[in-house]
Amino acid sequence: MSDLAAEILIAVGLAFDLFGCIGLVRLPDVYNRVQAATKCVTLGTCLILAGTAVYGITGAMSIKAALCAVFLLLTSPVAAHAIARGAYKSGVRLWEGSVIDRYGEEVHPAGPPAERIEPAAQTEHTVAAGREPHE
Amino acid sequence: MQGMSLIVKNITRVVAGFIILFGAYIVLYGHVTPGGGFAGGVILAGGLALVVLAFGEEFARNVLTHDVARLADSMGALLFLLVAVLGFMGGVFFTNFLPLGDVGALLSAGTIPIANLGIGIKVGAGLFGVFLALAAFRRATSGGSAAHGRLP
Amino acid sequence: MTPFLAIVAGGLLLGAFLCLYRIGRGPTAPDRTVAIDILGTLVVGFCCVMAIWTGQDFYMNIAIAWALLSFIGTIALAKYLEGRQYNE
Amino acid sequence: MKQVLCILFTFGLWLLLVAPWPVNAYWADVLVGLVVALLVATLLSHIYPDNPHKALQPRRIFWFLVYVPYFLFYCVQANLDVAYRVLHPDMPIRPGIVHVRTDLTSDMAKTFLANSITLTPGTLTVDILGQDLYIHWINVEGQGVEAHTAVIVKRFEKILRRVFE
Repeated sequence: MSDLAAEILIAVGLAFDLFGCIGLVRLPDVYNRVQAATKCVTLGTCLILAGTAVYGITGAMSIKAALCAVFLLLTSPVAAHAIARGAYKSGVRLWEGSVIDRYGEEVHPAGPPAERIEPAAQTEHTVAAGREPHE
Repeated sequence: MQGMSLIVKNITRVVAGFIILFGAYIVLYGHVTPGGGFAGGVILAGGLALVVLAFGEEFARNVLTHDVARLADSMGALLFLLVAVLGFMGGVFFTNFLPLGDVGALLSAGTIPIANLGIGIKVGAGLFGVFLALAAFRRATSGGSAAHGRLP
Repeated sequence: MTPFLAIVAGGLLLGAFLCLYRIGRGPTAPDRTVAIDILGTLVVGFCCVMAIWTGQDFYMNIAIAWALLSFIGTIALAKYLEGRQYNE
Repeated sequence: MKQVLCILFTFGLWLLLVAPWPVNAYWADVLVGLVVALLVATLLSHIYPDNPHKALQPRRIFWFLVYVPYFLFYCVQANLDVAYRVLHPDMPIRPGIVHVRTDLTSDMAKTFLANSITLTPGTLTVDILGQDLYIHWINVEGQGVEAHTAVIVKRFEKILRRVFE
């Protein structure tokens, strides 16, 4: 009985993981990819951990799985926020189909502080040049 | 080194204790579970590096400076050597001189936990020192105000 | 329970290959950072599969350690993106 | 007072890590745990949260337990939403960054509000400056700060204020 519940939880979690990874490949720009991937993969992995906890309900496995799930729920949105903020500050533009950009209008009216890098035109050379400290 | 945004700082407040505690757990239970001194030391250094990344200079200046990292590094090495030399008193380098205890308990396996502790302290302090040194080195090469290669 | 776990492991492997496609394709540094973060989270799921498969609970230690180090690495990369250097 | 509570919380985490207790927890595990908790809490004493005693008040614990299923409901809804948008062949997205305001004042409440926003349908916190949050929204609806605030922030604010302030 508990095996069946664990299998159902793990199967649903796997499905959400795969949706997140498909979103990571299909969506058009960094911010949309962060959204899809973070939401889906966080909940999917937490469901897999919950399935593990249900499966090993008697041992130390379930306690550690619960600790890991809490840790993922706490830190994964923080990582997404940090990446999105870093991407905006390093000059990645929004997708052309975006309808509004209040952050750019109100916080960075003169554009991001770093040099603007066109996503399509970026090559290995510009990546290497971007690492130099800008004065 | 400035800190990151409010969200990262606050979650670091909640999580940093758990990370360092988990590193200590891996070090101290290295003889019972997988892991050991090196892996636990890496986690310890990672936790300290996370705190410095999130809070910036205010933590590195107040609590953990280069000197503290250097001291802990030497202390770990000395602890490890002490275990080895005390075994040498019994005849052979690294001979066990403590009772073996029950299999699976924390107080077992003779001198292995103490050697693990030494390795953990050494690796953690060493890697954290490398992190601080790299940060200071970038400051020195990028022509910042503190160009003497050390964190203030 | 082995065939089910094999299917789950295969699905996670497929997701990991999609992440690797995004890491290789780019086109910007933040894209690669996101993909690395997601890859770390998928490995946590894989550790769960191994724990159930073998019945050993120490795999959960590895899962927690992997989640910790993945988070620290992502924060470091994000800070690098934000300031382009660690000590701004 | 704060120190003692921090040490106790860290020690509780240690007890969770060395589980299962009746089988392999001897006095040595507990003693080593106390020493490690003391060391960690001393090392990170000015990093730990400022008001740990708030976590022990029954009122806050009750509202937190109310908050968890409420949040999980929106989290699952968010995932179904993302799955729909990703699997739809036309990808019906209308992204943009909007500006919302919050009334919460304590830092921890704002942090958890931002995390909840990140895990709920179609929204991602890009930056937080004082009372202003900048949200990347995958499907922008409505116009103006007030309308956006009513959709994104209001559904969590009421409970989070009771938990954290």
